Amino acid sequence: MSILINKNTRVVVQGITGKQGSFHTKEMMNYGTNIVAGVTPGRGGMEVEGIPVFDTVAEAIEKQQADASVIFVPAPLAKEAAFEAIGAGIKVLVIVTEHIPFHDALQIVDYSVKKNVVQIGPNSFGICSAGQAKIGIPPNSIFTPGPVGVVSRSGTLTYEIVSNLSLRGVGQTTCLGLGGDSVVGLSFVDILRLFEKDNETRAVVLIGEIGGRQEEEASIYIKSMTKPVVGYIAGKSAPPGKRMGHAGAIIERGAGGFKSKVESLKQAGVKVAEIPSQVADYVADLLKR
Amino acid sequence: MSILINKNTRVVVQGITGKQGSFHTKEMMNYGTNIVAGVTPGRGGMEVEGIPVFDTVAEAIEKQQADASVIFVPAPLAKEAAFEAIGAGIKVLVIVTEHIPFHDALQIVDYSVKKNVVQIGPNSFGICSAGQAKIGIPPNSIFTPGPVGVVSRSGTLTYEIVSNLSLRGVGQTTCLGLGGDSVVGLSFVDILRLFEKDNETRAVVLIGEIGGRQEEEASIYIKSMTKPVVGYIAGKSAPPGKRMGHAGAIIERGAGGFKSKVESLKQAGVKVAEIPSQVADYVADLLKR
Amino acid sequence: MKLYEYLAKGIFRAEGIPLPKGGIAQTPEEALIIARDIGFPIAIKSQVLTGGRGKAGGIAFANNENEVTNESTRILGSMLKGFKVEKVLVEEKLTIDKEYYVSITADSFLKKPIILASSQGGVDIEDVSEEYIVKKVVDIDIGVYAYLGREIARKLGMQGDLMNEFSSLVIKMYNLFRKYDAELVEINPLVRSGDKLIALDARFNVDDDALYRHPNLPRLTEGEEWELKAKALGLSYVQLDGDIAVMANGAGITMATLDLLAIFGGRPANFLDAGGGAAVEPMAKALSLLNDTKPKVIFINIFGGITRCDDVARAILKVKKTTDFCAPLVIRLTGTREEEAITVLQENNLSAYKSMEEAARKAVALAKPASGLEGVGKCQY
Amino acid sequence: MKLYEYLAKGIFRAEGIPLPKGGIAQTPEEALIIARDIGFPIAIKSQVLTGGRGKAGGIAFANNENEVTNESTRILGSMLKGFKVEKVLVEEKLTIDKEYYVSITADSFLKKPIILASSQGGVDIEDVSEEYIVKKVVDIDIGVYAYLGREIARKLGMQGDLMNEFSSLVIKMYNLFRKYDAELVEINPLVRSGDKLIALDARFNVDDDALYRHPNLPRLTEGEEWELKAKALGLSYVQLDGDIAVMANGAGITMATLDLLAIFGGRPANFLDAGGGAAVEPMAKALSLLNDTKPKVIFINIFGGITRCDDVARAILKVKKTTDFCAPLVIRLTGTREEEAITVLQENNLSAYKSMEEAARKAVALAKPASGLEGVGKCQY
Repeated sequence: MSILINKNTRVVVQGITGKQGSFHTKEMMNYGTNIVAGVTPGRGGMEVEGIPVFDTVAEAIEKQQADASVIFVPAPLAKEAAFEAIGAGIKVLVIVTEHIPFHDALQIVDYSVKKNVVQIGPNSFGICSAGQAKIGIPPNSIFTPGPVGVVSRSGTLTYEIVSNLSLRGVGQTTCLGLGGDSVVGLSFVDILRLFEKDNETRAVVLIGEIGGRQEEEASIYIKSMTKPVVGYIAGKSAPPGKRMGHAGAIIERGAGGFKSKVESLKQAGVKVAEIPSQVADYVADLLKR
Repeated sequence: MSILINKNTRVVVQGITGKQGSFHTKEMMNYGTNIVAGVTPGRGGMEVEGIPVFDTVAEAIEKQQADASVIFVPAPLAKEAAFEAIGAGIKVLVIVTEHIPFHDALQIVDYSVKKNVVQIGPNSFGICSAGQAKIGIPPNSIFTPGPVGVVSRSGTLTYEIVSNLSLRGVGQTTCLGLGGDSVVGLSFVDILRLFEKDNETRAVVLIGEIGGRQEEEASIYIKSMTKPVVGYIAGKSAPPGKRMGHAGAIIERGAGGFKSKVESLKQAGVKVAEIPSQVADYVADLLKR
Repeated sequence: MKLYEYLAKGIFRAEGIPLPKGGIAQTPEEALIIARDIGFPIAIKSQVLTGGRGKAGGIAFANNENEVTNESTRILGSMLKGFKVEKVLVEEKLTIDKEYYVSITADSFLKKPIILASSQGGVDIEDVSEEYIVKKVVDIDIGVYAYLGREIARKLGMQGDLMNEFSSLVIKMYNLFRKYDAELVEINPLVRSGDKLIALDARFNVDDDALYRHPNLPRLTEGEEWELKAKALGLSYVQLDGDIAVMANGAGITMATLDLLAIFGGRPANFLDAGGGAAVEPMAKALSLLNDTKPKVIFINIFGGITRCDDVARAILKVKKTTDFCAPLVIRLTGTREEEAITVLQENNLSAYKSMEEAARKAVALAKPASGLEGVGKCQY
Repeated sequence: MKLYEYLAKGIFRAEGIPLPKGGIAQTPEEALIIARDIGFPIAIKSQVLTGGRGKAGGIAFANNENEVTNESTRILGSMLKGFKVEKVLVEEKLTIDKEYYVSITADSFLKKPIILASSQGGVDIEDVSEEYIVKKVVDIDIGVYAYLGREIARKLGMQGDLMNEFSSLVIKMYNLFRKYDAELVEINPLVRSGDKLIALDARFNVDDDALYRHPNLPRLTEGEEWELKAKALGLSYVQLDGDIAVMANGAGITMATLDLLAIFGGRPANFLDAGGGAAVEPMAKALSLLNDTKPKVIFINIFGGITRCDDVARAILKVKKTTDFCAPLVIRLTGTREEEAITVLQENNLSAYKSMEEAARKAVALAKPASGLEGVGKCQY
């Protein structure tokens, strides 16, 4: 089992003819993802890695029944690409592109909500249902199928932790990156709900960071969850007013600090790891019970 | 029973200090409508017919728990008034104002759908749940409580037909005017669904006219209804390309003609009256069975 | 409000929509100057607000200066489908490789803007079968981006540069649709001439209710005589070809009144909605207008709701005092202040029906030549 | 990107937001000219990109020409919270009847623009208790209309004309928020002076990712030395006050690395995210920059995913060839092409840790004065 995507998910790659797009198309295919189409305006009729390229997402849906899309197009064109996917009827949309103006993201999110689209990102590593399908850019090698759901705001830190989990023999149902920007499609709560409902998921790892208040909001929901949650929050040593790489990782105007997040999670019964490698320890412990 | 509004509906009148607004506030109160507030920017603190006036709809909701609103403000300000009501959390919105640019109506409808607001009009006579409450402008004298739901695109023609029904002793659950403009919030189908579900409604009267295709779309739904429908379509003698008073009443580009509407309805089992007075005859017959 | 082709094209040009070279002429001399400037062959298109100009002889072609003079002389000042041709648009005559259709309007059932396109251009869209029509609904809070245009272009069989050109054209059309509160933005035919897409014709209708937002748009001055007069009075009026003048209160009931007259064998002369809740003064003006159209019968059908029947009665008497009615009045009044109205009418030797059907039958009977009642009115025909 | 108060006010003024009279001065002479033009009393405000200017002595008032000269001479060229004051804004000193706060930003949880306002103006919004803060979420496809402003004004206790003035102000602020891709549009305090609302201060932050859409906006040239250098290289860098320089790949793991060092008792000198999938060249540049900051230890923490560990090793060697590392390197490498990387490093007498924790402990140990290892690097402090 898994959430949101599985081996039957039919994926279109927007920006497939670009460097990133073509590289990750191959990687996703290597993982077993059912890539059915690519879209690059003006390149209809081409093939990339044996995958047919179309001029529009609507054509990719019409001819290849795509139901998910991943966006690799450059930031200035990403809003239009997202609108195209949402408008054409894509159900799961992953936006990998970084540096999309957040005013564009506000509009993308709004349209996604209106059209009931699960929109992941911008600036997300994507989503991987272990052993089934990967939409996005995380390394294929780190995932192992198993009972843990992982949801995170960052990329490499998540790879580090998932890798630890796999090395300890703790596999994953689905791992999902919400995206590091200040405005992204989903929040922790949305994904926690799905993991709570998913039969195969027995525990959840939540990897948060400073900035915003979604960890605090997640804590409220976690109180009602039946499944255990292990957390890690990055940014303990970050000074206020500074953007720590991610556009969303900033303590400003008294909000978004480390302490409030950790305390909220702890109050909700989350076991919060102090250093990344503890996460796998905690999860392994929990699953033994 | 009734649909959408009843004697407990708490109504705010937007534009209450205007000539139309104050006149119809009194008329609605005379009918028994629970008018709880008026709104005119800059007139907060006034009273009209004993009803407190506020500067904003949000204040009317906060202080008087209003859940429905009726708009009497002039056309150039109507879009903003509608946005205000929808944004503030009004659940049923009646727009009486005529001559609102339809591009504004497109936006109002879009926002209503997004916020799950039942938006009636623009250019609607409103809605009356007989014997309980009236939001809008139809004459109070014509309604009688009873088992017939009435839905229409026009005003006076509906009064004529409802009056006939009442004179024959055939009462109504709720009578609703969709509005005569080309773009309005609800279509026949939306209201037919509600009448079909309403326990007290035993038969439905549909008063259509030339223009658009909502009678044809309604016919598709009517096929699945358990309750009998009597119809009347105005505009049999209207020439194509001419707007017959209502912005929405025009046969153009081969669509919106009388014949197509009558035939669709008949195919759906609707008894279609040729002249207005037949409607009451047909309904009375149906209810006798 | 409909705009003349040349005005629509002026708006199109400002938005960057590709058009044939051309200019507007009011005399054959002007037409010749423009034609010389463009070079031959040229098209001469009469500027009237009606479709089917080609079939009616309102469009001509010219291969030399003589032909320009002859054709523009023939067309200018002529009557075309009831309209006098005051101006012609003189345009280059393009080589046409393919004709398309594209329009933007609002779909009243979906309540959203809709783009219609077809690869069967050059004919009325209602004559094109559904399978050849591409429809794309627009989310009004998103608008039109290139992908939507590409998607339509693809379905029209366009590729590559043509696809992009079409896409950019549709974005421009949508911009105009929104910017000018348009009811209809239509290009038919949109032609491919070589590797270019060019708008050969242009239709642009603007929402009357939104004209106040567009003070710079020209105002329509062409139309049927009585329709223009009614418009000036702020009345909703449509000229028909019968002999029973009709006034009712409300669009629906006015339509129903016309239908009833027709069903009973009569011929309504007009649609005139006096509006709900109209007062004495505007109603009197409406009645005077009807009287001026010199019908055989004047039929007044009022269901009094907000409209008070006694106000209607007073409006009738007001007109009667200053003008003789040139035709018999058939009055139907019911509802608010009905009794007061009847009293007022009776005091002035007028009567009213209570039933719409009875009144309509009477009006039809009075208008029938066989009724022996023709000439009852005092007007000359 | 943050804009100086005077630049923010320039943008506000163009939008019609009411401001105090004023002008910008780079010398006491210029300040005097502006002050004479305005009349006394005046305020002299140092233009630096930091809050709390008042408390730090960066804002002065003057009642006569002597005071203007004295105060502007004192402030101009002085250091304020680490920033040199190059310019002062000379403004009329208003009579303040009441101070409000109002700002527009995006709420990252709600994913919508949000307007915050308070009748407790003049202090930082984080110091105002929740009950005095009015929040209004904006639907981005609707925007801000007068009613939203009126509703906020009501909650701030405003009525009548003041309500309308506030409402129009909020609409203008929202227009700027959208037009300039702003992160923050803030007026604190917004003052009522008599019957007028005036923006006494102005903050305006623009989304760096959207700057390409605003070629006419000035570019920030003020900031910490290394942050500006890193920015020029396109790197995500934050200066901290420790002695262990850090480079990792990814924002989250870089933050986690800093946290780990701190937990183990170390003091990170910076945040530097080399990015996911960075190639040899940019990584070498990043490393050189770190070396230039003369830390006690350089800690490289790489989890190879898309980033190849052998590329990291090559980047290290590339720097080593041209520059001497001034501090010991602690390298942690794991993941893609880990073995190739280790081989490359060993060939050059370098080694790498596999575990992030072990490596962090080593880096902390090397930086500790008590470790007996200080001075291992070749740099002079």
